[in-house]
Amino acid sequence: MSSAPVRFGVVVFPGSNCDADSYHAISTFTDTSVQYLWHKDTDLKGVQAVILPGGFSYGDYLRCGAIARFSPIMQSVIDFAENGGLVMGICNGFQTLVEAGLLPGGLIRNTGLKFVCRYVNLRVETIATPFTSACQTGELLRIVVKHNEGNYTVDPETFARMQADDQIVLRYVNAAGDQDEGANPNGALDDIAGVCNAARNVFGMMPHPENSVEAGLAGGADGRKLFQSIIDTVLRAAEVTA
Amino acid sequence: MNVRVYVTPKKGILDPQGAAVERSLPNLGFTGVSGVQIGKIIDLTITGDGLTAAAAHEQVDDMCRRLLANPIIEDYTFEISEG
Amino acid sequence: MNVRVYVTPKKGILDPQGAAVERSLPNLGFTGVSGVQIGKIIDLTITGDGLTAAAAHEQVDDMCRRLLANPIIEDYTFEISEG
Amino acid sequence: MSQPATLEAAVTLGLSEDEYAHICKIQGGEPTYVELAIYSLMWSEHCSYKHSRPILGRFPTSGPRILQGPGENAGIIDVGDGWAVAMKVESHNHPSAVEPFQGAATGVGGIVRDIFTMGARPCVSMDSLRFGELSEPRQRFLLDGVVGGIAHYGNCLGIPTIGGEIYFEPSYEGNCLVNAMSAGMIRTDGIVRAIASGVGNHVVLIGSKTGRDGIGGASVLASQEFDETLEEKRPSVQVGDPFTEKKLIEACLELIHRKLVVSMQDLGAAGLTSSSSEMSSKGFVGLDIHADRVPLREADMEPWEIMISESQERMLAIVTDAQIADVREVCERWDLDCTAIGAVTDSKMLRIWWHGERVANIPARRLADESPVIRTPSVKPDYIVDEPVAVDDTGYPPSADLGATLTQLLAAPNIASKRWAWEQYDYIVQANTVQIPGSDAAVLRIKDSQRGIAFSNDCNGRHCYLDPYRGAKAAVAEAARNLACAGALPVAVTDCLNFGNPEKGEIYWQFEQAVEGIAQACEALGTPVVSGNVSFYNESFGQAIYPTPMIGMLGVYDDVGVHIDDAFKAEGDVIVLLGAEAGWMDGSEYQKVAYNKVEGRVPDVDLRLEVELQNRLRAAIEARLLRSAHDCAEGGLAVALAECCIASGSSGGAQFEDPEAPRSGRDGRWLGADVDLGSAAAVAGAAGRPDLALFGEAPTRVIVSVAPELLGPLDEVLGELPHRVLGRVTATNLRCTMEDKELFTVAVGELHSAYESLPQRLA
Ligand SMILES: Nc1ncnc2c1ncn2[C@@H]1O[C@H](COP(=O)(O)OP(=O)(O)O)[C@@H](O)[C@H]1O
Ligand SMILES: [Mg+2]
Repeated sequence: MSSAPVRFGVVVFPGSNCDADSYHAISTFTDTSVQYLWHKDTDLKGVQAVILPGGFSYGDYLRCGAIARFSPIMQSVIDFAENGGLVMGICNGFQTLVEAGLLPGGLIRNTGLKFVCRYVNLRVETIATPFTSACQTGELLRIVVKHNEGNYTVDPETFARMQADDQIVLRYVNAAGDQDEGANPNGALDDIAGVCNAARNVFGMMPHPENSVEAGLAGGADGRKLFQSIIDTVLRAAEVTA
Repeated sequence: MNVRVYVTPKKGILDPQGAAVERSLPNLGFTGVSGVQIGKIIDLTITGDGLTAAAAHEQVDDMCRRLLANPIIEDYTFEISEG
Repeated sequence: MNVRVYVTPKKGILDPQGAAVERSLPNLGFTGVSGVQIGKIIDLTITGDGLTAAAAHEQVDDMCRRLLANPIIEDYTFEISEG
Repeated sequence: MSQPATLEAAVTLGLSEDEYAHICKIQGGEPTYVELAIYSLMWSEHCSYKHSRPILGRFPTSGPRILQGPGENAGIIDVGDGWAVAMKVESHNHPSAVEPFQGAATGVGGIVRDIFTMGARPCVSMDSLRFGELSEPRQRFLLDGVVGGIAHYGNCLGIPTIGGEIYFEPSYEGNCLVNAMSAGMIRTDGIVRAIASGVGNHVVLIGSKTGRDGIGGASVLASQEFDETLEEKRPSVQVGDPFTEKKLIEACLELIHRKLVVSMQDLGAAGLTSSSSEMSSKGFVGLDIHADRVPLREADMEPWEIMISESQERMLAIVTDAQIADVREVCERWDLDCTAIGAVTDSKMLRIWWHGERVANIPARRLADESPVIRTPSVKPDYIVDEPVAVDDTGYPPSADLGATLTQLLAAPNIASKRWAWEQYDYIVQANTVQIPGSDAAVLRIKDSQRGIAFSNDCNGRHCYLDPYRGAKAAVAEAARNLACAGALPVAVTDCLNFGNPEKGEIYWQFEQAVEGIAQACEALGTPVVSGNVSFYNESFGQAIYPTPMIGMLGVYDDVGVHIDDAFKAEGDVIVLLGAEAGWMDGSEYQKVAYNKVEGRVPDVDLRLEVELQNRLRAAIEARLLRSAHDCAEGGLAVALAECCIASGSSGGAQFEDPEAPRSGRDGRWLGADVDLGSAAAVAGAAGRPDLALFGEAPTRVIVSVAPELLGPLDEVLGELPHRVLGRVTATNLRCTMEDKELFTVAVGELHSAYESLPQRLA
């Protein structure tokens, strides 16, 4: 495929610390370009997909993502999302999307009350999203989580609607692919690790696929498929319009 | 004006920290404690030319709704006193 | 009895949370806010056969010192009400 | 400023009568109070190294790779392709004993500033911790707080914490040890040193506001023993703000990389005082500091308080007129305070001003260089013995159930997995982690290069107590061996020397002996000491800790792809023991766990054999002949074998050439082993007891596994090095025999449960 590279933007908030990892992860793909988007700016510089990275924006003070959500760049991200733009929030980025109201629910303190960094098995619950289209339904991805507040919660009515609308994208499961209390690192409702909005163009997940893109490293390469999905989606859309 | 905002976990939302404190109290010899819930206090001062009590109230309420509390998981109340 | 414990940063001890929130407020369009300090609030219920107010007071004070507050960097106060 | 600066005031500040007299001589009369406060901190043990300086001169500190040895904020080592590593370790023992969470957190913050102040981007943190026995609730509280504080600070900064060690001994009960190590990557041509220069240049303070934090904090706390006055020292607790530090890292690295500063120095112990006097002294210039321009958190601070405050997250930069606008722009962009507080002068004096009035005027070099040197006459302590213990059936009745002893050892807090701790640390951020915690060494790749680096942390305090010379030497050897097991070449050392009160002859003797041991081992292994820290007065109520000279070592790879870990990989692989030392009872974990004794004489490392073993081992790994390698440390041969089996199912790490390895993670299938120890005399020495063969400890031993078809080539690489086939990798069970007589068979699942039992002890 010899199309123009897919243009990614990685937002940098003060305290973001996986911004460089996301940037690096995207640059390991051949058909991409990537640039940073500074939180005080409002220009998304024509990117086709926005990543809100992990880390501790504003030190996670007050509530994770609560202050970042008011950054000038976020208003542009909200407009972009409302116009169908692809937005992926990883960990702190997920928390910011939830705070901004772009994704349902909330993320509270892990039940263990400790920061937890460990490998988890994620089951892909739906491939009908721009972020998982390169996966198989039910496929297991082994990716690292690292967070203090990853305990996903949502009220029962919204949860029912999310299920009906196929918005649960990733769940924590055991190595056999089954839901299992021991496999849930943070107490998240129904083992939820990642969700999308009803329009399916905004996606948030607690685990860190950007630390799983190179086979030689401890993180393995299972996260690649999520980035590949975004790339495929943008390229397909470009073909359609072409 | 001095403002004290109380932010508490919403009813029905799990409070892992409160639950953990409740679990650990008996080990320290405290019995008969229940319903532990942990929230936040935010103290601040607001000033403004000719700021009325009503205007201050509205401003703080706005700050709470938009920033200091997350209504999906938290409730808030506040007190304003002249100071 | 219903207990509400207030835990706040000790005077003179750095409160990084409060400082960061205060620093960010103007960017969010909230002006005229100063002296932001963030603390904790802990609600709980204690019961006990023939628990007197004095005994409850002592028990809560002990609880604060040993578990709920970190006396090295935090101050605490509490209120007890019948309920 | 009404305080008098009399001898009495000087003694209250911790100075001696002689020191006060010397100060009066330098100052030409009675000093001002601000001057006295400055001298008292700069001449404290913590800042002046007055008891250790002459002894530390014994260390080898240079070599072809060493770009910066001791004396700067961090040592710097060339690791190839234009890259260098800056590294340093720092103790935060006393603050952590007072407030474990904040004490440990600010310890991490401080050591990280030492790294980026030189222009290096911090890329790894390690932590070496010591507590009293876990059965004490206070010790569990300290452990929980310290680990939580390290996690809080390091995770927020986005620096992976990928290694460390935790030990529990009664000697640390009143005085825990928190040693934080940090390293960063830097281009060899981008090093910045903390030297003030350029008369007329601005002195700029960047970062947090100044409060009364730690007034007399780290430096005073670290220069005195703990006693009843502990309570009174509490108000000086410092609270860390990792968010501000993260912004500081980004802003300072940008300033350095864009060449917008002449030089830079972090504010650590003794705050503005030490940073300004060191910068001026090294640059042969003077500095004028206007204390009234320092942004304050508490309005009513006095100049001497401002000068000695240890508020965290602050940096001092020397900036030219042409640079200052850009410096302000960068700081503004990162929402950081940036204030010009003074200027470089040609006076060679450190002058402090307060609203136009001069309140201190000190010759910078004399302040820095004429600090007193004290050598305590050393005395060999009475408890030291020259002979190993006699392992006879009366003093040491042999264990009846060796399998049960093995699980007991695996569950002992000093041996059990520290997963509970390291899972609280982000060990994967920055996308360079090749080997996560749990194996012998931490391994990172260098981006856009084949190269890699590795780190290890080691010190067995019990061995150092029984023989500080041998113990310290063994710590260096073990750190290097851990790197060699991962396939890395050890190249440099940073050390944290934790000891008791140096005014006591016995402690001074321990210190001298340990330094000698480190020096000899570093010479033999070719690993100069590039940086370090001395922490004295680790005593509580007159009781000193075990001497604990913690060694942090850097290793390098030309090709990080050769890296291996400690996990057995495949059934049928041959298990080989490298080295032939017989196990010792003295100072072993077995001695403590099974007999509740700590006594005897620990073995002396044969450095010639050690170097030989490490070279051959690395050659075998580089030739890709080995599937795993693991050092035999606490718990001896049996525990090392058990760890290789346990890791086979729970490594969670990736092998460099095998993308599927992460999948074999926590729920992976166990591999076992079937090994024969051979004749008792060969492995257990004269005592000939199987328990000593299994659990006795000795240096210079490594267990490797190799595919059967590569055994021949391996033999060739190992050559003359003593080595012996022990058995084979099997499934499910660990079975040990001695000349075919069964000693025990235990399911690996059971070994794993014991090994991962630490959380139960903490509940
Ligand atoms: N405090 C800690 N922080 C991070 N990792 C730790 C800590 N304590 C132990 N570990 C890790 O656990 C593993 C085993 O520790 P230890 O038995 O002390 O290692 P070694 O035998 O190599 O000295 C190592 O990978 C070490 O890095
Ligand atoms: Mg070990």
